[in-house]
Amino acid sequence: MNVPTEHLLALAAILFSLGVLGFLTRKNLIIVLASIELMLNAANLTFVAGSRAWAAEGVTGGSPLQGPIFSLFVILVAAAEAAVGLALIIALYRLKQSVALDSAGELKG
Amino acid sequence: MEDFLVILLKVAAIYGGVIGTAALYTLAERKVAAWIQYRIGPNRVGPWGLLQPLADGVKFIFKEELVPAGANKLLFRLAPMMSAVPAMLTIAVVPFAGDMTLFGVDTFGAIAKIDMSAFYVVAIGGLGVYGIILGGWSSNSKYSLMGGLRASAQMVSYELSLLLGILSIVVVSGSADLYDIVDAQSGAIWRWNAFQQPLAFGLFVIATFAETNRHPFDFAECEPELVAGFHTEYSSMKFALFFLGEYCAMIVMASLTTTFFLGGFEVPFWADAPWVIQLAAFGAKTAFFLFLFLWVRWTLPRFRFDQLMSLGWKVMLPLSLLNVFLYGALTSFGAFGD
Amino acid sequence: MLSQYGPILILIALVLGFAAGNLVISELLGKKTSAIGKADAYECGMGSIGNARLRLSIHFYLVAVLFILFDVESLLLIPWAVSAKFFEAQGVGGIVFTEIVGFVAVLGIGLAYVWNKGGLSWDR
Amino acid sequence: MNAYIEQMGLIAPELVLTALSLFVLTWDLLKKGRNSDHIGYATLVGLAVTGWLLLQQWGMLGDKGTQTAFGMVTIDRFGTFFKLFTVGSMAVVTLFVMLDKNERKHGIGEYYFLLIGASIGAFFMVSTNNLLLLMLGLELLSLASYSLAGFHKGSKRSAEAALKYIVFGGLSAGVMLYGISLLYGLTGTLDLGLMGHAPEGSGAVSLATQFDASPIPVAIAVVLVLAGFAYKVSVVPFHFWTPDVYEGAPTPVTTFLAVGSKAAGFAALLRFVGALFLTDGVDASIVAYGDRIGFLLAILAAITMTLGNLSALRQGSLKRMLAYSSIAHAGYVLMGAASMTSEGFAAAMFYLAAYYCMNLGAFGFLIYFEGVTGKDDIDSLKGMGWRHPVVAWSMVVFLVALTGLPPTVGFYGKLILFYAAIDAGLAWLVIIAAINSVISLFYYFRVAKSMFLTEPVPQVPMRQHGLAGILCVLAVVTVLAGLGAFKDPLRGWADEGPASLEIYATDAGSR
Amino acid sequence: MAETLFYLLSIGAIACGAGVIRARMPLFSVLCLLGAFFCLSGIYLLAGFQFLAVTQLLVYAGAIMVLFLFVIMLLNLGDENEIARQSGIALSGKQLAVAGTSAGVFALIGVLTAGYGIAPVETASTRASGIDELQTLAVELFSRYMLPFEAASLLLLLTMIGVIAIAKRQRAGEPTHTGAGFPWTKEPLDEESTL
Repeated sequence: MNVPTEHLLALAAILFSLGVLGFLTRKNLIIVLASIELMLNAANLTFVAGSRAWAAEGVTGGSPLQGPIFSLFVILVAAAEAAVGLALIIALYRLKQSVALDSAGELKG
Repeated sequence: MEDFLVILLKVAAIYGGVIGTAALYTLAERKVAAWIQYRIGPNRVGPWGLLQPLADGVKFIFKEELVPAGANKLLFRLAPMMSAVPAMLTIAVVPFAGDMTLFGVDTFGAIAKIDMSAFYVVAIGGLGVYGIILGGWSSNSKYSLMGGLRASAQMVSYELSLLLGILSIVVVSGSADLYDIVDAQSGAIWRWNAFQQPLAFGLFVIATFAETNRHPFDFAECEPELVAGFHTEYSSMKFALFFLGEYCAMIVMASLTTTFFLGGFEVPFWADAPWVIQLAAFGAKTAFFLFLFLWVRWTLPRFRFDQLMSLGWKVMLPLSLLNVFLYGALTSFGAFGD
Repeated sequence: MLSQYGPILILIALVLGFAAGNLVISELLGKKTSAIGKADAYECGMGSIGNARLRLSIHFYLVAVLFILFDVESLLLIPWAVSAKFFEAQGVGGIVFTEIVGFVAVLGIGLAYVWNKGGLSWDR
Repeated sequence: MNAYIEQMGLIAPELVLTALSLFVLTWDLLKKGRNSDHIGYATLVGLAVTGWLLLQQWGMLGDKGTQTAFGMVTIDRFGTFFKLFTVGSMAVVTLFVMLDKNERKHGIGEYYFLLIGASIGAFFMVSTNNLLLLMLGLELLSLASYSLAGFHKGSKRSAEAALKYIVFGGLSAGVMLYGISLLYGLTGTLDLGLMGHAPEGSGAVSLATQFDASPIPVAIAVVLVLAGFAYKVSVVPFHFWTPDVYEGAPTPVTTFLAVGSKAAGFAALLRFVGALFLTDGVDASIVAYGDRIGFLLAILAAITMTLGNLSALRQGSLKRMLAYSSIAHAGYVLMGAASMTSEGFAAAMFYLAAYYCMNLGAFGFLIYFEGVTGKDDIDSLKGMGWRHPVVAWSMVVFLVALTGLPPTVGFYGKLILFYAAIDAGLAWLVIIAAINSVISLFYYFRVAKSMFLTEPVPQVPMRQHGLAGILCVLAVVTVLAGLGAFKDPLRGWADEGPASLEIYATDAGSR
Repeated sequence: MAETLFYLLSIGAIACGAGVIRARMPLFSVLCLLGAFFCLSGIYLLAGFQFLAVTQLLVYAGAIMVLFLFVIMLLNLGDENEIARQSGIALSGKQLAVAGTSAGVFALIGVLTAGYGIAPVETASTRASGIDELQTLAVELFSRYMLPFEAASLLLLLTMIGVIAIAKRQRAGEPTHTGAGFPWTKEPLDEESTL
């Protein structure tokens, strides 16, 4: 694939911006979590782009495959965060029958 | 150019072959059921009812499309595709035969030969769960939803055993390429993984039954409780696609079991058999598992759902982990060294 | 890379075409009629009560979470599984296997924990 | 093989903690939740062993840090300093959990397990120069914190707090990971030492080189990573989760979040900034750039402390007040980082040590107070001074320390922070900080006033002697640590920290 | 061919990403995210990272998204019920425009970021593909990255315990543990399993 690294990075940046935008504009918690996943994927893509570029340069930066390994762990972290986040959504839903976080309620001031 | 044509030919032949087998398999299902129950089975369309699947297909196409009120129209239409497509994509890496020469082009008996094919099948095959869960949800019917959720919970539970079973095979084969895995089992019959790793073999076969939602684990359908499970509301070709996907998945699972445990296309004690013979050997071994699916369905009673989940998590998962450990230790300390 | 995966692309095109084509043909050729109650969800011949957007057991969620965690675990085992023989040949099989044992044992404790908490028992 | 074991020996404290966490979980399984006190004692013993190992390590460490576990972990005085305080604060939090009757009804084994897991994460965070392990440590800490914040199953507040925490935590993780990925792309390494100074043949490009070539990407990457840290230590643009989460979470957990988690975040922040921008050992061309980052941090520090203090003024709830006060203190600590000198870093470390003592005490008082009255508003404090004099006087000590008045450690901590900032040319920041200290006097004093100067409201006289004892000890420590005999060694320890950081950076360069 | 595919997948990923944040129903948002994952998986493959591509499919598409779907089904959040985040920084109207603009600017800066100071990659990926990559990865993972690898298992365990502690409900007044579920204990756990 003869795609310049810039294009991979641009794609990652756009995805990241979309994630941030989704986080800022959406109220639905599921979509908010989905936006966060999008941001993590942007990070992964940047790692892949960087790793590919450095490999092509013949530079290993202390150890080869740092990028992909980091990406693996990012995926792991994403899985863990999604699991806990969704568990909290379920827990709150059970207590309130809705997952609207109080705006003016107990936790504000 | 010729390479490309050969590839095209292979894709068409393998895909067509699998779809054709799936169609025949629906007939076989009924024939075997009839045989087990002392009936005759379909025998009107064509000789011995052989054209029955064709007639079914034509009928499906001309049947009315029903979309239940309150269903999500888009997802309702997409779900059958999402169920069938992953099952059909997994056949891409199944090695049906060894090296061959077609029209002067050296090639091999699979659509693609990739390094991580053993995990490709799990990764792609695991996506079939979306069709089921979305089909169940979008129908807006209680039976569908229950069936869909149950089926997907079951599929994810047993996918672990499947994955761990594959891991233990990969450990002793030292490669995740299905061709290498088959190679490792060539030669004598006791080199088949079924004999080398009986525990993994048993677990894998059980997991394939659960993965394909087949009896005795067919909680996706579970007729007495859930009418027809996630495809209760489906009709015509959409229903047929679900059906086709399920049968394709069974064929893929049977071929994978063959590949992983019964030496794939290898003919025992005949390492360099011509590819036609290899294909035949592969067909025969796969046919055995395909028959097993039917045999079990018409012989054994169905589990209860909680029993199924308990089996998956409390028996299959620990055993699979232990099995990986056992063979991991053996390999790591040189028992399988060459 | 693409040469390896190219045929799969062809297959994807073929499969998608087949699946979509079947659906479209059937939509076009199937007859359309309508009648009262025809589009209702099936409920053993009774009129359906409420809609199907019901809430279900938390166990489905727990199963999915456990699946994720063990899936990730198996995933991290894949590099080892592929290279176990290589490590053995390099003479470090034992050390690497110890690492694997540590890794899986920790999760094994987790499994025992969940088991004890009834997270694996569907019947209650 | 022997080298292998030797390498593992250096991370023995981490290994002991991991073993402890697994032991606690297994014991809890076998005991089926009964005898929860025993699990608490076991935790304390484990923490004591860890602390002892850390002290041994401190004794063995030279000025230089050493790397172990294949370069993943850097054992140096900086890290060990924070590890010691993490263990100490963990022990106090464990005691709080054991003594807090409200926490008894929840699964106590998991409670301890998650707390220990969080401190393992903190250990990794403070003692690694590798961004991968840093990220994993951060996530260990964060995930444990999310679960702990939502630990009170029946409580809506707890669940809401945890949900808010994880949603914004997820955002910050995403932002930070994106920043790290950019940093990796820029330098080709994940090692902070190599990022700061990449010698020939190391296969990496130092950030300074990249900064000369393309300053904007470097700026973006660094700011994104800093944003992730800022979230963890609740510095202003990323602080808004703090009051809600602190209020909703179970109070011992709040204590941990305010003390252990925040200090670990600061440690990682200091290490990150130090490895990249601290003067010695880093490529010279980036030092000027480091000053700009320092200026950014200084502005953030000013805003943070002002906003925290002003918001704390309006709070009726003691818990929320302490939350805002902890935001303000984050601002103070940030002053040290903003000065971009070893002295500033040492001051920040010293202040964090002081912060450990006084905030543990303040939150301990909160737990006591909640146990007595079941409320957490300042008005309900009336008469505490007369009914629970020991506890109330301890609280006064903590309040004095938090305000930064002599003769407590808080005063001295602020003093050296101010000196370091002035030395770094941040006099304006010191003036703002001084004004802020005066502002904080008002709301801290309000608590004292409520306890002593108002008529007592009738309440059930209930005493928790254990908790009172701990508070006493903490109060004594808070005072003593501000006096010569104990202050100077602590100061000495803190001073050695940044030194080991810098030397490590040079060391990595020569590797 | 590969380049065309890359740009197609990129467009797909961006479209799906936009779908994630524009979808009215959370279900469609999640499905769009799934689509984005597929596209990214393809891109990883094209970039020469097979294992990452498989990981993306196996974990992201195969597991995490299933979890999202399960939660949507369980809480019945398909369409009408919005689970809203009202406080915090959810924006609307004019603020949205501002946020959009700033995000656009950010994307632009991101494109600028591409000026990496290293030569653009003109050659195809030089790495050896497939098993060799996986073996190198394994060597790295089990030597240099041994500690993160073990820490990962701790992270997973922590998640497991955390999720059980949060999501599994006990009835009030019951001891935290009964030994139910183990084969050698008789009494089943008496607790509500439904939401």
